Amino acid sequence: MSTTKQQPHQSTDDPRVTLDRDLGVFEPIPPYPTRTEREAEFYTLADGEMLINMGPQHPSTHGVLRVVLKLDGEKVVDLDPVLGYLHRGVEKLCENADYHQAICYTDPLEYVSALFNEWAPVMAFEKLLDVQVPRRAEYIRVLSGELNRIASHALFMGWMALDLGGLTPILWSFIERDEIVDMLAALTGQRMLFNYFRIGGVNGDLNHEFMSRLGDWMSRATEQIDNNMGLLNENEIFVRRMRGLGTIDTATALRMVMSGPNLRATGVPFDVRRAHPYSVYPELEFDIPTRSEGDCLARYLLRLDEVRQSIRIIDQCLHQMPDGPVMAKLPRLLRPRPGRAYAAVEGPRGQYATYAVSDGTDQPFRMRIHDPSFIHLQAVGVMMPGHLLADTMAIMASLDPIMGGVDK
Amino acid sequence: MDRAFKARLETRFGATLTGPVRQRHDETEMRIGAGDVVPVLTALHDEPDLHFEFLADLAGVDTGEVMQVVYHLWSETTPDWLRVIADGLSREDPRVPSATFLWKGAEWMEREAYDMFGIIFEGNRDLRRIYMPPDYASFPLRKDFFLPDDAARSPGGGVRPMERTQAPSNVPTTALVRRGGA
Amino acid sequence: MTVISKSWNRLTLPGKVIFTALPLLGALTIGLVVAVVLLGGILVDLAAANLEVVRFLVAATAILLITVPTAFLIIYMEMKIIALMNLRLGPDRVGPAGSALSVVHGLKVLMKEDFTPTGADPLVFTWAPVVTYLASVMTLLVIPFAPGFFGQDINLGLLYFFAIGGLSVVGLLMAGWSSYNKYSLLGGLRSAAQVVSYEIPLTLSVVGLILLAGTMSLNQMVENQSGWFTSWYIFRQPLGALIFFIAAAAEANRTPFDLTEADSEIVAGFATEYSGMRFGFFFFAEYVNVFIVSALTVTLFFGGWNAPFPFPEITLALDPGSLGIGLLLLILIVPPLLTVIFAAPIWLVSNSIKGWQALLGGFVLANLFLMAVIGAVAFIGIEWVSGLLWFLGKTYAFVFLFVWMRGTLPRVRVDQLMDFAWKWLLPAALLNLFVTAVAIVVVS
Amino acid sequence: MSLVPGIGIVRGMSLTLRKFFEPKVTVKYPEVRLDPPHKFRGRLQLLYDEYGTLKCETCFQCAQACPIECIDMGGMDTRGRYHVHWGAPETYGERREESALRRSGRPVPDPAYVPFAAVDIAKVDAVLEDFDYDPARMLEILEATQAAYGYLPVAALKRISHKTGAWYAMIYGTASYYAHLRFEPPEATAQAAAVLAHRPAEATYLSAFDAALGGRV
Repeated sequence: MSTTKQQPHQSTDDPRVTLDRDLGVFEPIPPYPTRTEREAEFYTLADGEMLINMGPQHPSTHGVLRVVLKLDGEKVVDLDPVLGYLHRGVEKLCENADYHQAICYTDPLEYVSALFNEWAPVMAFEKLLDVQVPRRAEYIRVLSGELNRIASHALFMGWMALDLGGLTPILWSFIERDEIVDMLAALTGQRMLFNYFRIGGVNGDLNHEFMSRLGDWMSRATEQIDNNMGLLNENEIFVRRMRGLGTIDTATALRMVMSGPNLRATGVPFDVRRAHPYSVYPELEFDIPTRSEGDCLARYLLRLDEVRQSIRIIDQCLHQMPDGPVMAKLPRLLRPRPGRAYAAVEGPRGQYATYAVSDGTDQPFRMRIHDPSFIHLQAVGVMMPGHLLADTMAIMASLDPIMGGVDK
Repeated sequence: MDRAFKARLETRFGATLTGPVRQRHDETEMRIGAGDVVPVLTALHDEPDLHFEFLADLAGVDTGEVMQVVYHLWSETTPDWLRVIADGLSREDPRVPSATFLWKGAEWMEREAYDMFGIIFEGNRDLRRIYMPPDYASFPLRKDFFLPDDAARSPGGGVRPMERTQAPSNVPTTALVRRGGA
Repeated sequence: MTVISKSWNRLTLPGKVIFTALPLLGALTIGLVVAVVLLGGILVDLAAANLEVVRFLVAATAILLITVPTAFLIIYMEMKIIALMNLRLGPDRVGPAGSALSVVHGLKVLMKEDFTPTGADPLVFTWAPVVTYLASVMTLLVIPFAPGFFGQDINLGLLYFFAIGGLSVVGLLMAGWSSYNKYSLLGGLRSAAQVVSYEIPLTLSVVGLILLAGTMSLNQMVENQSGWFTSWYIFRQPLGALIFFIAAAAEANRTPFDLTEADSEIVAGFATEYSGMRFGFFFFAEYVNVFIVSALTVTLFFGGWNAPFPFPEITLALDPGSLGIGLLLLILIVPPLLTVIFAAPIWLVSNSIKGWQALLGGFVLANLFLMAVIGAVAFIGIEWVSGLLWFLGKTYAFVFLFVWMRGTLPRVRVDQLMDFAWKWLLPAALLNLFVTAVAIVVVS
Repeated sequence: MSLVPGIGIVRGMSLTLRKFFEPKVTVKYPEVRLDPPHKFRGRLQLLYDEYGTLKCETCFQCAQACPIECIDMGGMDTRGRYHVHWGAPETYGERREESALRRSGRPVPDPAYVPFAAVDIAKVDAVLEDFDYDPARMLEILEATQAAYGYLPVAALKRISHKTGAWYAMIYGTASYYAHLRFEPPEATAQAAAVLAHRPAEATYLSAFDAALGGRV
């Protein structure tokens, strides 16, 4: 194997690292010699600063994120997120699976909004295969996708409040999410990792159980959301904590290549559904809510607006749903001709994208998965310095990263 | 497909292109050499008639013969995704200038490409492993990667009995590289 | 000899324990009887001479003992009420409506490993929960539960309360420092900053009250508020009461001021490295604190054990002793009669209920009825029963309020907490004091 | 945020108090069980369609993925020629056949699976009639069956299981417990008894068995 030469260094697994100490107590950060300019800078402490290790076993780091914080008192000076605790090598797995199987692997990436993880690779493969997806299938995709977006945003709001110490909103959100998830279970057959989108369509048409649940939910959704959100939106403690927290301006947000609600909260109306339309979104009417503050409150309220737009889209989908098949005619074994395809969808967290390279066999030659959580977590490094330790998790939560997506 | 955009790209970057500008579906693709990444990306980002503000993706690719770095860009001046392929990086020592001078957010994507392919992004201040353990020695998404073999080369290999070498020693490495494609 | 050792070896472990304990207990009983017979007179004389000391000892023991059920009850309330507000059911498996769950929690905590981390200062680490727990328990000593039902009537009761209440922060600081954990340290320091800041508005908010009442004895203050509820101090010191309540919530580390154990920020604050019963002590202290703060709010501003309106004086001209043999007959006749009376409708209402089942139900109902009657008589006739009930009722209403707040509000940030204490509460408390003083001068 | 400070907090508190009295969403699980949706794919059981045929596609993905290899199954290969199976060949032969029939519409050969020999069911039916199909009298039923056939054929045991409602595994367990009940025809048993009686050397033993069973060892 040809590699660039790496400097030999002591392994973190080497028992001598921990055993060759006189004391029973040692400072575990950093466990290895620093290798880059930035790392050396981070792990050099000025007077009065200390490093504190947050996660991966911290009660509120969403999943298995580990952040090394450099604190001055309680003020965060700098931080270094450490990833890889949930790394499964999905891209490698997809390269060793055929095109149908690859979709299942992408499902559990962002387990909160699994449909969008399927959507991007499915679209990329359809481009590779030049498949025309039936319109009914596209409408069903949009319908279920928007439902999943609402479910994801509902969970976001609960988490946001939980990280600020509120115990109740998370459970109300879960109730809300559970209704939608049950609905999607009736449609797709699974509650969390739906595995519903297929290359060329969807797996199964709308059914009666789903439609009755959906109708029931739609009749009270807006009212219920408004009602429940009264708990937080007017709460002085909540608003005062969120306002001006983790502010990021438009230029920086673009430099950090943020997307989705986090970018729109800084005033950029960039939404893949409009910026680069796909599926049947051009036929649907909806607004792209933006806010100019770019702080946590803006991101929170923006998601609330998005939920309302999603309900609007679902309503239109139900009214415009065409008849027809839900699956294109495809051979069982897919062998796209050699080529490259890139497809992006607008998920609840931002732009999910897949870059697929085909070499003419039945397995993708290279499948790159672009995940918004990964990008947004990086922006934490820009937002957090200067804030207090208490706000780290609030800022993190306001970007809504899912560690399954971050670690791929 | 935006035919006019293809013509625009060809006139603007005619000298630096190493392959034809291709278009398929809603994507436009241009290939450049690794040395031209900085001027091309700067021009794409800054010039008002191009104005590619949004870096949609940055990916490393190992074709089996060469390494590539693939940038996907979005601009409001064209309905297409623009794919810029920095082609022809050697597999022995893949080096390409970093895009962090334009998009700070490319830093982690470059770290990921480094972690998975060993591509060195010159100018990235924080080019270290991001997913794999810091003492890991190989690059998993390369086409010549076997898991048991390469993990055992890491210093931690002796400690983890699960990953001891079971490499098929009689199989030449190159036989596992699939040909064709990109 | 061999016979004894053989039979000893044959015993199981409980048998060994019992066989050892029985003679010991016998000897102890005999010794005690002998001691009482020999020293009884002297002891009674001694106790009579030092009635205050005996009273104090009894009160201290009683108060130490009541903290445990109090904490259990409040923990259960917290679990259940927050669950109901969350649209969950909460505990519902252990005991009726899950009410024994907190007891089970307590047992679980007792059985867990007691763990001291490497690098901790074992002495300080061990004593920190004790200090915290004692500080909260000791404050209970001055709270008047009912007329004649208090630990100690100190004429500087309020001052004592603040002095001892401030002591708990020492325990938290000890815990935070000795744990050898940065989160613990942050939690300890946060609690120090918080308690010290809120001590000032807390104390200042009641100075107006002290001016008004002219005393610092809590008993005297409660006495002052007797009669109609309009004489409660909340109506004369509304601002003071509000400030007191907010500052007291901060003192007790309750939401929205529970920064010291903010789980989403600093894991569990000072208690991060604690486990087993040492953690249990912190946990108990926290909930006892909730009770104390509620009790003090009630005592100071809501009339303590006074009913909101004066009851019409009902004197029950019933002296059980005067009935003589009639009392015995009553005791013999009334319970079976009541049982039959209550059993009859149960038996009549359904064919499927057998006679003995109806009688059993009737017996239970009759007992409940008698208990209700006796309770009602005691409530009307005995002063401290009604006082205690009123006091506990009001106190648990405030406990409910605290739990309710916890179910609703997110927590504030450290700097906001400090801002609020120094920029809002302190000036408001001073204003309150000023207005009260001026009013007193003007009125008098 | 409204102009009056604290009004939002009061509103939130009133909202939680209202929820305090609202009906709860918790499902008390072991007592109350919700039905999964009709399309739910997470069931750990084989599903049948409205005609009673297996819905399993026999794709082997589940058996391949099963980490403890507890799934064994069978079906027919994609060209419709052979049975293919995953797991021990003697188990689930019937299910394999059913699955193969579903996919090809015809019986297909399976070298790994030899179905049990058919016997005259009337005899066992008569025995069951005598004993009133009572699973509690299983031992008597089995003895009578053995008296009727001379041994306990698998087909008869299946029939007993089907008619009495007792599990096949239970009947098999009962039958294998008692020494006087046998699963092989008496001639095979006699042969084995003769071999045992002679206690010859290993090679003779094997060859004797070989001869007795017609080259199947």
